[in-house]
Amino acid sequence: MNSTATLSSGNRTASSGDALDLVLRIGLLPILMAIVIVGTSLMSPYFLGWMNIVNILRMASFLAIIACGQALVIIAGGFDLSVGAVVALASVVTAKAMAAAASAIGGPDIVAIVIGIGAGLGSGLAVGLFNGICVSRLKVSGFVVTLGTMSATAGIGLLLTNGIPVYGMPKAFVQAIGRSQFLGFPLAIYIALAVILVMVFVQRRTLFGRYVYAIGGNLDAAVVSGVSIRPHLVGTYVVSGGLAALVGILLTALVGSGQASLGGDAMMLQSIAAAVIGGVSLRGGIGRVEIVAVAALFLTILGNALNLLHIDSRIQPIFLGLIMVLAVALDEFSRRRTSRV
Amino acid sequence: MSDANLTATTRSADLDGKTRDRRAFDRSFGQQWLRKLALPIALVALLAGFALADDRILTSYNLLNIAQQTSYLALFAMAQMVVILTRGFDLSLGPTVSMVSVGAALAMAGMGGGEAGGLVVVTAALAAGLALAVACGLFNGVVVALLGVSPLVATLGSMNIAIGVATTISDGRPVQGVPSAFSQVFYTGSLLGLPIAIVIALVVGVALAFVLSRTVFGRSLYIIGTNPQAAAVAGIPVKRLLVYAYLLCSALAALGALMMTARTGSGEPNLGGTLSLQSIAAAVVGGTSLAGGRGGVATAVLGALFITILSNGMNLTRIDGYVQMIVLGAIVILGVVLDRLRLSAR
Amino acid sequence: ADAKSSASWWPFPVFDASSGTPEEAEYEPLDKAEKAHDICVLFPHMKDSFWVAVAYGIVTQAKAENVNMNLYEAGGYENLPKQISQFDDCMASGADAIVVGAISGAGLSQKFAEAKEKNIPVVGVTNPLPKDALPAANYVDFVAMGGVTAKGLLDQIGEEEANVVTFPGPAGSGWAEDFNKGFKDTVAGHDNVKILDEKFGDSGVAVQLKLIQDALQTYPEMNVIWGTAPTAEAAIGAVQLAGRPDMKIISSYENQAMLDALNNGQILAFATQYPVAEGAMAIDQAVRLIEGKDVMKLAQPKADVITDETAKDLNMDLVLAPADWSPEYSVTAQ
Amino acid sequence: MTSADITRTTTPNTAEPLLVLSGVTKRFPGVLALDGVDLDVKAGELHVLFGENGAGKSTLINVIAGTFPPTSGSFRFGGEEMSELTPHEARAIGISPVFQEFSLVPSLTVEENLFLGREKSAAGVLDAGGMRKRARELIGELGFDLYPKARVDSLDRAHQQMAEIAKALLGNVKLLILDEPTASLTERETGRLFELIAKLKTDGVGIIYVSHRMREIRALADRVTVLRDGRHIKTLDAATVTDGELVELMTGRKIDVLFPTIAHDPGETAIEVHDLSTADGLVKGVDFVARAGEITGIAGLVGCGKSELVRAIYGIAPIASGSVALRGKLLDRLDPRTSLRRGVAYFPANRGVEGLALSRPIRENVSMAALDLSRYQRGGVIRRAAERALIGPIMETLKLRPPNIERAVGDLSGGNRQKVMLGRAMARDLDIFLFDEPSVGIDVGAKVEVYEFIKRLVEQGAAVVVVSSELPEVLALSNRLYVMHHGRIAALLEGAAKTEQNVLSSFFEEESREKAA
Ligand SMILES: Nc1ncnc2c1ncn2[C@@H]1O[C@H](COP(=O)(O)OP(=O)(O)OP(=O)(O)O)[C@@H](O)[C@H]1O
Ligand SMILES: Nc1ncnc2c1ncn2[C@@H]1O[C@H](COP(=O)(O)OP(=O)(O)OP(=O)(O)O)[C@@H](O)[C@H]1O
Ligand SMILES: [Mg+2]
Ligand SMILES: [Mg+2]
Repeated sequence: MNSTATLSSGNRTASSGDALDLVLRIGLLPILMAIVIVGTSLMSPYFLGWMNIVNILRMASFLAIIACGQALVIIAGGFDLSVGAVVALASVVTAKAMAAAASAIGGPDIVAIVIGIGAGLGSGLAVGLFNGICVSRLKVSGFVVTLGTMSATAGIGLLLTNGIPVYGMPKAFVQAIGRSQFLGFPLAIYIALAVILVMVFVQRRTLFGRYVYAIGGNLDAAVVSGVSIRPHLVGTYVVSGGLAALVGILLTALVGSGQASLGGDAMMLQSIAAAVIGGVSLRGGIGRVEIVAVAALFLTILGNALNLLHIDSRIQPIFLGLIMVLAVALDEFSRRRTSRV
Repeated sequence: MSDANLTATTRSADLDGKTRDRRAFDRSFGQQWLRKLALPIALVALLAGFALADDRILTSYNLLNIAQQTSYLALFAMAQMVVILTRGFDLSLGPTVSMVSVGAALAMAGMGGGEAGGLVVVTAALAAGLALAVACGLFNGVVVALLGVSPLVATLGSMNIAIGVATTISDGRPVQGVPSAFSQVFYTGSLLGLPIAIVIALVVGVALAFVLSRTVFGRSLYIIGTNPQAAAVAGIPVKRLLVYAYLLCSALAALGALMMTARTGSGEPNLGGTLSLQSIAAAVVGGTSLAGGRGGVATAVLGALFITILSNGMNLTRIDGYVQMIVLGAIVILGVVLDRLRLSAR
Repeated sequence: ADAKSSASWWPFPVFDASSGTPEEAEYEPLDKAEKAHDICVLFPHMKDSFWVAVAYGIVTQAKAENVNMNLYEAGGYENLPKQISQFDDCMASGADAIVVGAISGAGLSQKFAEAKEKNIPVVGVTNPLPKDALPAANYVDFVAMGGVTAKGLLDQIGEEEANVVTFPGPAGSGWAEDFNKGFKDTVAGHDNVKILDEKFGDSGVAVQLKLIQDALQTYPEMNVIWGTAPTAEAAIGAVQLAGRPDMKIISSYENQAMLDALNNGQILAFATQYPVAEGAMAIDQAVRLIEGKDVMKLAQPKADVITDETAKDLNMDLVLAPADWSPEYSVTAQ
Repeated sequence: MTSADITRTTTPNTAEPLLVLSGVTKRFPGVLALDGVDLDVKAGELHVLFGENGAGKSTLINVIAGTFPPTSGSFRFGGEEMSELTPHEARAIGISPVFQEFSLVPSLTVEENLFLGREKSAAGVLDAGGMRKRARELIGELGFDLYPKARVDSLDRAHQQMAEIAKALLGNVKLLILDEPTASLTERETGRLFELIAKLKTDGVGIIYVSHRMREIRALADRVTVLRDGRHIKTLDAATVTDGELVELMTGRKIDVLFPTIAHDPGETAIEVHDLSTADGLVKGVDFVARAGEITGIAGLVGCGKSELVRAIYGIAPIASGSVALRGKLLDRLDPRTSLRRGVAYFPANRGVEGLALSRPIRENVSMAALDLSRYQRGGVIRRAAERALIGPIMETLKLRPPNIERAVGDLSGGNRQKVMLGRAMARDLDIFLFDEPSVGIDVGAKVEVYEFIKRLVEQGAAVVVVSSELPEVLALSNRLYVMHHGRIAALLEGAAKTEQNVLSSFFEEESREKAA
């Protein structure tokens, strides 16, 4: 065959479709975000204030970190409803372990802090591991498994504390992790950036990332191609649990106490919303974490803007709901127009 | 090979084929029964277990209590099941319940509460509740079917909207003044000795079962859930039916909301709080498949019954609140695992 | 840890509002119940030290009067249907009386009617109820309590300017709206106090934190944060981050964190309604109803504002459970 | 072909054949798919598996490829006993399958799919550059018209098939398994594939080949094994066996002619398409006429838009401009529902995706497109007894096997699934039929039945349009044949002009005309 024939019409549509797709995928959300930003800054002088920007970024960081894990799970064809509960559990476990270590050891704070963080992360990873093992070994749907662990995890968090905030963490923890700043930005933002960068790398450049796409895209194909399914499925849930725990720890440092009321359903639903608005397909196999992070930022800005625009807090959800649907509908609309059936 | 030989092998193969099919059919028939009965058996076992631990479980009063509690959750699980059949789900179900509750109570208060005639009041409540539900269902349906937004985002959106509407129109406070005529119809009344809630749930269940298994609409829902593309090619009006499915879901939720409003005796802006997830859990635990096309009234009702018995039993056997959460989580997982085993042990 | 004796709590000063108009009174419980009644207790949740304090009062008093007690919590204010089911389960389990911290007083009114029909006495505790809904109840008037916090603020600032944003709690809860109303009504006549905005939101620290941070940006002139206990908790960190040590933080109710924060000088004041005493009174009211004894129909604890000055003279035993006490969900009579 | 690493094989010197199966049995719930099958494949040999739909060919292949273990029996490869083989290990030791149902991940690119499960990587990090280079090389060597960075879900079936074949040939191949590889390839790609197969054979690769096309078997096979009902019937030397014998062994009956003689009797114009372009641009300015009482064929290379044309007529593919008239009446809207009401039926090429609801019973799948008729429902309530009474006989005439209409369609073999689709056409009164690849993936016996079905339709006066990539099929069936190229009609061939030669030359004429423009 001659090499000129390889450039058929199909080829061209495929490649230009790819580019257009990319522009649309990355393009639409920022456009909407720009509209919100410009609109709000015209109406509220405080919106673009430095402190407000830092606040937005900090809040968006928390959501983005969780949404990254959630996105990974959804891409592999699953669902993680337990992230909100894991945030709470990690907060409680971190605070308890740290407080216990601090009073038991009494030595330098750093030891207690490391123990606390380790325990918190460990609790998240453990829940993730449990989710992953149930889903992959028992072949039960992720939705149901994590619905179960959500209830159980929340129960454990409350059982540990009876709902009473846990104090007694070293001051250094709160100062260093919750309230310290570098170059004017809080630590959480750097952590989120690091998480996002690592996740982008994992998705694009590692076997794990590739296999996650394959498993979510077509499980049977992955099996017959010799991809080992179980460890990768478990991996997604472990990552999701770990990232949720990380947020739990960061929030604990920020508020200064371990709380079983952190996270919750709202956080879980928001993380899923961020993932889906960020273009992750609930059918699996499709999605990029960097866009998910943008979506997390978008949701945070939206909430902030509504507050700054003095919108009655009872009416705010109405706006939030409408804009959320609008964002995804527009996205869907443009995608449908450009791509053929 | 000679001709005679050939036909002989053919015939024997054919015969063999038939007996093989026959056997396969018998076996799958048996399996179907096993599948259908597994959850009821588990339910009976659960009830028996609790009964051993506490003798108040099996009193007729408590059994009626369980039945009555189940009827509400079953109604919501059925509503949820209708859209789950089409590969969707409705996160706005809970807030819709709140919205309808408040809306209906406001309408009744607007009609002058107890002073107006019973019929007028009930009609007003029904009209207001149904109107709100239709609005919500229409929104969900249109956004999902026509705009192509995933059900999750669509109903997450309408969930927020419904919460906003419910708290705004009620000013965040319970709406009081639900007249007794209304409670009579939707709560305190009874038929043939059965509390009205159970009667309504039974009637709705039977009607819905009929719709799903005997009507073109119901059949189409299953086909859409199994393969939406094939449904479209076969000329099934997929988009329109999806809208109907969401409307039906919201309407059933509204009916449940009215019943709950009668039960609480006031319009509550927080009434539906966690009902969305609970109803999904009930439907799924009962065996409705989130992948679409699989499930029915039985799965929704059994799931609701299961969850109700579990929490009633734990309450009566004095299991602590947080431990209950953990047990419930574990049982949900165990339930699907058992379901899984049942399917794969064939 | 075993509950301490409740002897030091009594007599407890309250308003007796049985007749409609509150009159000064003192509450004195029975020594012992005639027999070991079964009392069923329903809580909206047990997720903060406030409700743990109520539970402490209930458990202590149940032991003191030697009755059986079972406590169920509904898991949060969004779970009214669950509380209703628990109410049904209580009746089904043959309780002699039910004590209920209602998620929504109006929402339980049908249940109250049913219990009345079945001759099961019901006592309301802590959360407000529609007038005359129950044979006995004790709770503060939330509007009044909001007002108390406002008075506390006015006393502290004198003639200073106060620009307030209120964070009353979750919209639709009823109590948040009442708190807010009391606060607003009381400051209404004072020209130096301005209410910039009202921000309703779930009473979790994370949600409140976001609201506060946004408010700090929206209203640079804000110098008073008035809201729920989690609001105040979140505000402490947010204010520190924003570099606003001048901010005055007032909490509309009490919890362990508020006490610590007050001791550390991080907040200006918090209000208390003596939840431990409320729990204890509820059990006593229930026993009296079962035994057909005289009962105070509506006891209203005198809400107080606690500042670092008043904190010293306070019987903390009536405000919070001891730090090492963990909730007991059932008490069995000896 | 230049590269050596497609076939880095060493011909085994052992006396034992490359692959030996003895007594392999596979039982699925309710089905004995394989029943004590013996089979051997030598290095350098092309061994055809031949059998009806559901005979067990794919199951056998799955066992060899390690997808699932056999229920009993043993299996040796390269002189070694294989047990508990995983797909991964199978590939590693040189067993390379091309499955009938594609093993591609739709959301990944061609390139990513080629390497799936065997990525070049170091410490878990992918070597993207290396893989890209290798993918380009391979596709170049194979001569496939395939763009490595295209996402698989943007490809049509034919290109997916190419990607699937390329995937199998990446790496060290000792035994290549091809399950109906040409089912959706056109002549050109098929030709390329055959060249490739010849090359692999000389390199000592053993090949298992499944196909329902006699022509291919004739052209390629060294030996043929006939399976029926999961049992090994006979293994024959391809050089000495005749087509008739093979078919007889396979079906247990004689089949003389594959294509029936159809008496075309063109009547009034049924479909008239004028200057039609679709929204996706795959069809550009097409004029097309189909008449009652005859079969109108549409042929063309992969991706030429022939499927898209009939999809547009039926109302699934949105139209950008142009008009469609049915029986002289211009249509103002096109959608499946109204098409059915007007008597138009469409049979999609991809039955799994667009045709059938697999987990639903056969009965429901057949009546699916006719539920608006009062025969099946009254006031929206389905008349179940009537439905059963109507569908049962339809499926009986179509010789559904097994003949139980309450089973899920997913349990059926390919040919029987196609029968369910055909049954749908009989469930309501229709007179215009659009077939997209009517015989793709079905066995010779079923093919004959499908052709007979089409013949009956035409002779009853219906208008039939057949779109097919299998040239002999459209040539034999159609009365008039349109040839499409790049979305346009390149030629209309009738009567004596309707030859393979003319079809092919019209491609090339069109191609050179396009180049000139
Ligand atoms: N996973 C499975 N579960 C249950 N039955 C199966 C499964 N796979 C195949 N079968 C059944 O096994 C038998 C053999 O199927 P197989 O796919 O091997 O046939 P085939 O010869 O490849 O047919 P075709 O020519 O249609 O591809 C059929 O009756 C089929 O229904
Ligand atoms: N070189 C190519 N690379 C990738 N995709 C191609 C190429 N050429 C064509 N295609 C795809 O082929 C499809 C053409 O659509 P259509 O189904 O109408 O073709 P067709 O003529 O029916 O082909 P087929 O013979 O496969 O049925 C488009 O989806 C297009 O993306
Ligand atoms: Mg096959
Ligand atoms: Mg085609």
